[in-house]
Amino acid sequence: MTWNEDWGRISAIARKDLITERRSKAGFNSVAALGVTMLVLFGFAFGPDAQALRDAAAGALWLAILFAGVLAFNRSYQVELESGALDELLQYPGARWTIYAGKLISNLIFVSLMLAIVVAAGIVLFQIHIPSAWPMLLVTLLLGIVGLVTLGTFYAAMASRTRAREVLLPLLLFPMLVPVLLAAMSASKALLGGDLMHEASAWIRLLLGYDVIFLVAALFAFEHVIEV
Amino acid sequence: MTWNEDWGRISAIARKDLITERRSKAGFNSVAALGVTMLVLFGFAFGPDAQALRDAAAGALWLAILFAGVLAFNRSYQVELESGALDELLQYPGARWTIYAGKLISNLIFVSLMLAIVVAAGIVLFQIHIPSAWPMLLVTLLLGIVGLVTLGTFYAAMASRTRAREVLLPLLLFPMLVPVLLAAMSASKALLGGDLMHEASAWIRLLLGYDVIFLVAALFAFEHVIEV
Amino acid sequence: MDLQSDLPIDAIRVARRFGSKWVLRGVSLRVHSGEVVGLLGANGSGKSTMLRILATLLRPNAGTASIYGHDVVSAADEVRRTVGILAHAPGLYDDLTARENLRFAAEMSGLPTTDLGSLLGEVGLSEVADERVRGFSSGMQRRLAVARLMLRRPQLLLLDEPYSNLDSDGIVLMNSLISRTARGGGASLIVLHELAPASGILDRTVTIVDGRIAKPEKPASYRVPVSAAGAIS
Amino acid sequence: MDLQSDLPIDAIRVARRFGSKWVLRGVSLRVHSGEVVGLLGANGSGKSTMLRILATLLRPNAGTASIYGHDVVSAADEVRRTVGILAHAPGLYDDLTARENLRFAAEMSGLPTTDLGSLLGEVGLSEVADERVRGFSSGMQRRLAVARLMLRRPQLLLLDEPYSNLDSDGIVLMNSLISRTARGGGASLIVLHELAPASGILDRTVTIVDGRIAKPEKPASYRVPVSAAGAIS
Amino acid sequence: MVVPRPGAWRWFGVFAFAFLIFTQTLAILTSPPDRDMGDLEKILYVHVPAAWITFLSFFVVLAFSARYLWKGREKDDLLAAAAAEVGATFNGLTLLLGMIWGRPAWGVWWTWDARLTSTLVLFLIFVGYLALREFVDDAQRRAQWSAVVGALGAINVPIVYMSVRWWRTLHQIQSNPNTMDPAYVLGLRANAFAFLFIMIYFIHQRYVIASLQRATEHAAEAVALGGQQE
Ligand code: HEM
Ligand SMILES: Nc1ncnc2c1ncn2[C@@H]1O[C@H](COP(=O)(O)OP(=O)(O)OP(=O)(O)O)[C@@H](O)[C@H]1O
Ligand SMILES: Nc1ncnc2c1ncn2[C@@H]1O[C@H](COP(=O)(O)OP(=O)(O)OP(=O)(O)O)[C@@H](O)[C@H]1O
Ligand SMILES: [Mg+2]
Ligand SMILES: [Mg+2]
Repeated sequence: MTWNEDWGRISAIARKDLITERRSKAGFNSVAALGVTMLVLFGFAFGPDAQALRDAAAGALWLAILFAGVLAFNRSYQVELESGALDELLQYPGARWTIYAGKLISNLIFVSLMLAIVVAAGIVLFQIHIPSAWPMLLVTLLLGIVGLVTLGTFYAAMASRTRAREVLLPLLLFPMLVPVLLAAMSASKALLGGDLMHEASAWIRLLLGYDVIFLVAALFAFEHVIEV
Repeated sequence: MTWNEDWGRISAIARKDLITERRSKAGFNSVAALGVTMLVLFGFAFGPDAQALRDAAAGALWLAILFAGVLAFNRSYQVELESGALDELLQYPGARWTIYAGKLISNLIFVSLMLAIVVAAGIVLFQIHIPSAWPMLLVTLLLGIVGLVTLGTFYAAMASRTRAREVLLPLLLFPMLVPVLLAAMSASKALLGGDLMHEASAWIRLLLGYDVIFLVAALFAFEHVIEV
Repeated sequence: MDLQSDLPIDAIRVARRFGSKWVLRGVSLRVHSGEVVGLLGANGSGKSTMLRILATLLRPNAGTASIYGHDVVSAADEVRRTVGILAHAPGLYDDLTARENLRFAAEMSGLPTTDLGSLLGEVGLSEVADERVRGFSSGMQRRLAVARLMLRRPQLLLLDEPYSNLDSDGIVLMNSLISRTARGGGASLIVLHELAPASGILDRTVTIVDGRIAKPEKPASYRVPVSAAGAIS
Repeated sequence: MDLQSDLPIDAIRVARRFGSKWVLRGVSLRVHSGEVVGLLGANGSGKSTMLRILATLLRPNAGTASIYGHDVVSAADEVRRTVGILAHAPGLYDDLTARENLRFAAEMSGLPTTDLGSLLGEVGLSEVADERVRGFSSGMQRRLAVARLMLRRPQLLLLDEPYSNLDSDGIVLMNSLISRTARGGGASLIVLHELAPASGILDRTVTIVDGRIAKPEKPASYRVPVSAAGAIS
Repeated sequence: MVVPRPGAWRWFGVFAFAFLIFTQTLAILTSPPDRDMGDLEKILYVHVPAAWITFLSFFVVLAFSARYLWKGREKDDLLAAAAAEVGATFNGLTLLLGMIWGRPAWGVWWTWDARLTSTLVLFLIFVGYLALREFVDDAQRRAQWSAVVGALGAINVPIVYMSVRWWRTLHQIQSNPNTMDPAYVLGLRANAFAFLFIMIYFIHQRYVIASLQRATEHAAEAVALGGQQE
């Protein structure tokens, strides 16, 4: 009941998920490679014109992260479903939002690491010039993945327990994420282009608003989702 | 041993997979919606300029099919792994390539239906003008998905039995598919653009060659993949 | 439920359906402190469903059940503190080691994580304590699940065919956990098909027939296995 | 293997390791036509591993085994025609109905798909024949797996704890399948912890200790469960 | 659970459709051709009410979903589901009519403008909602989950509404009676009411069907649990 106990649960879940993730996916190497592969595919699809590629860079980066992220979200609950661990998890007393919070943390760490690799590859592949306002770019990236992971972890709690998880998760998640993605892409694009119109900060504020609203909503709603 | 028996097995597997698919995904409605959602995301990422979008259309279509296809391939073996059905499947006497052939057929039907929906949505969303050489375009689409499904079904047999299937499948598959995708995208693009340089037919021949080679190779190699 | 009874299990006309099929049609069951009760019934008669309802994993469609006076629906959290369930599936994480699985359970229950080693020794898994559960045989997984139960020391044990996959040492272990719980004032409800391994610790049995507990006076239409009939007579 | 024996099971010094751990360290086992042999051993001793090797699902790292004279590695296809395994997991498709699962098995084995109804009746699943397996209780799933075995009528049955989850009717069913197979000149190898349900049909038992079959003269270090000891004496 | 009975509602349905025919005829006959679009303008009387009713339906989803989460009554879940179905239908209609309008008016079926895209996204969100209901078998779980998804999805309605103001769009911004030729105002208002009646009728009908299904189940419950002593 106390904050201390809750934190114990949150960190136990996050740690368990990260260990599982590390052991079951042979490190981040494969995820890194997958991110890069996606970027290469986007390069094929929308290249080879250098300017067109540079215009598409922000979009390609975010889509690569999104598609790879969906894999992680579903996976994070599937581990619970194998051999009935979810029933066991629900048997522990205490507040249910801690389960969400734990998974949120592990997914955030996972997706951040993936992002770092994908961005590094993207800079090379799409010939991105790092803008002088790179701290802002970093903030954009972080806020973007917070939004992505908040909603992804939440919807995966439902989708992964249905018969159609592979289809249902993107179906529920992608439309809800459109504002986050749009804001993240637009802000990134503006910053990469030198932010001549000073529009980046408006997008970043929008992003922040989204993150906060959905994080709070998800923490409250999670109980209803996991309980039944 | 006879062709008749083999065909019985192939059709049994294909039918079972399609029944499972239909029951567990409640029709193609959701897959349709997912395809459209992906196109919308591409529209955001690479729009809103109409000409840029039209240039990107062929790439976006193929990528949407690719990403949705990967879900289907993994799924098609995961059904076997739940509750140990694969062991049972391997217990039946007879040639093993029939398992591959059965899954190939069911995946082909599934991906073709998905393709039809995605293409229809793409025509509207990306303002594609249907070229007069549309029969050629149809041939390109069919050859493209044959290549995609041939390799996808094959690699999924391996990936789905590892602990990292969600990551491993695209990681193995995407690089191998690059020639197929490149040929399919280039041919589609040329045909959509009126095929002024008459380059489409060269790409289509390449596609056909790839399909045949990989289909034969996969049928032979499957035994070694599934046996252990 | 104005009058709170403090019985380990007090279920009143619990009913549950799946789709339009009524599996439980009014199960009333009381288990007293110190009792070990066997729950029998044919395949598909709803025994696992009943256990899952008592463990708050499934809600009844009608009727009420309370565990030590706490309602399984409205006071689920309190119920979870007192109940331990051993289901068909072991509920372990395949990619964690035996020790890590136990540590996770301890952390989630707010218990100290020392002494896990001796617990693993008790269930005979010391040698594989740091191996991943993925490679464990079915009996080893079940032993680990038993260790997790022993760690949490629930007052009420809900055991779904606890002896399956266990060898004779494992059965002894299981029985000692059950009788230790009973001596400490707790209780157990055990789903069984074969009474032999539980002979000597069962106080009584009840049988689910047609979605209800069969009347004890008329012999249950469910036949007790031949080989076991002697064991409890 | 110059001299082909036609024994149902003829295993010679079969060994198997996982990683660096040797689970089976030279199991030699012969089973004759008409025999029903129990395979005992503590949890994790390698019983399931042995069955999987005999069923061609796993290859031995050393030693050879043949089923009716066919080597499990080099003549796997012939072995598969004569062997039927019942594993821990039922190996069913959750989204198919009971009948569809049987039909699939029949088609894959090249058998006629008529008469599935009566088979389902025999195992007591007529009422749920057209319901999806997803909602089946553990015993119902096991009964369906038994029906699949009955459909294929293998000469050699490899059964891994076949009685778990089965009620008394199910046990009778299982035993009648085993003895029918034995009468028809077939054989069975049954992994067991609890001998009671198989009393009356077992011809003899062998025990895996330390990765080998324990010598029959010195009583196995693995203790036979108390309650069952009487049943086979 | 009380089963709603038809009767008066049948007449309400007849009235709603008759009223729609009347208002459509009225609007088409009375409104003058637009100075840019000519008679194309007449699609306005279906496109715009459809869009408004979309918003309203999803607001109803939000209201009943929230009440379900609060009170947990099955009735609210059924009503939310009915409203979602009706809303998604009108949403699809808005898109379709908009596209039919856009072809002659803008020369394209589709363009990636914020209003159009956000309307499409809203549609996809509720397609997801309906898919979720399809995929979950357990009634209680379905109710609980779809209440959460429906409430979160409805958050997007204001975004669609405001999209024309927040972004520069090809689609026109909201007008109000002051900025609008009075010749159009009456037709639009009347048609909006006609659509509203139809929405109410549809939601009610869907709800009745769902309740009847539930009622059969509850009747079966009485049979299944009946005849017990104690
Ligand atoms: C697929 C294409 C279209 C979509 C998705 C769409 C969507 C919408 C929506 C959601 C509204 C209601 C918004 C509100 O009341 O603020 C609306 C209103 C309206 N739309 Fe469209 N629309 C489309 C195409 C068109 C076209 C082609 C025209 C005409 C050239 C048009 C003209 C209008 C007008 C006049 C209104 C009423 C605005 C007002 O006065 O409040 N729309 N549309
Ligand atoms: N896939 C695997 N990977 C790693 N180790 C394995 C694997 N399968 C089995 N083992 C190991 O082999 C040993 C024997 O396993 P097996 O399942 O054959 O035991 P068993 O005799 O059937 O036990 P039980 O009575 O518990 O079912 C165990 O120690 C187990 O850890
Ligand atoms: N999730 C579910 N969906 C649909 N039906 C279910 C579900 N769970 C259980 N059932 C049905 O409820 C009935 C009882 O199942 P339950 O698992 O409680 O039986 P059981 O008494 O434990 O049987 P067993 O001895 O075989 O384990 C079965 O007919 C089963 O088909
Ligand atoms: Mg059960
Ligand atoms: Mg075993």
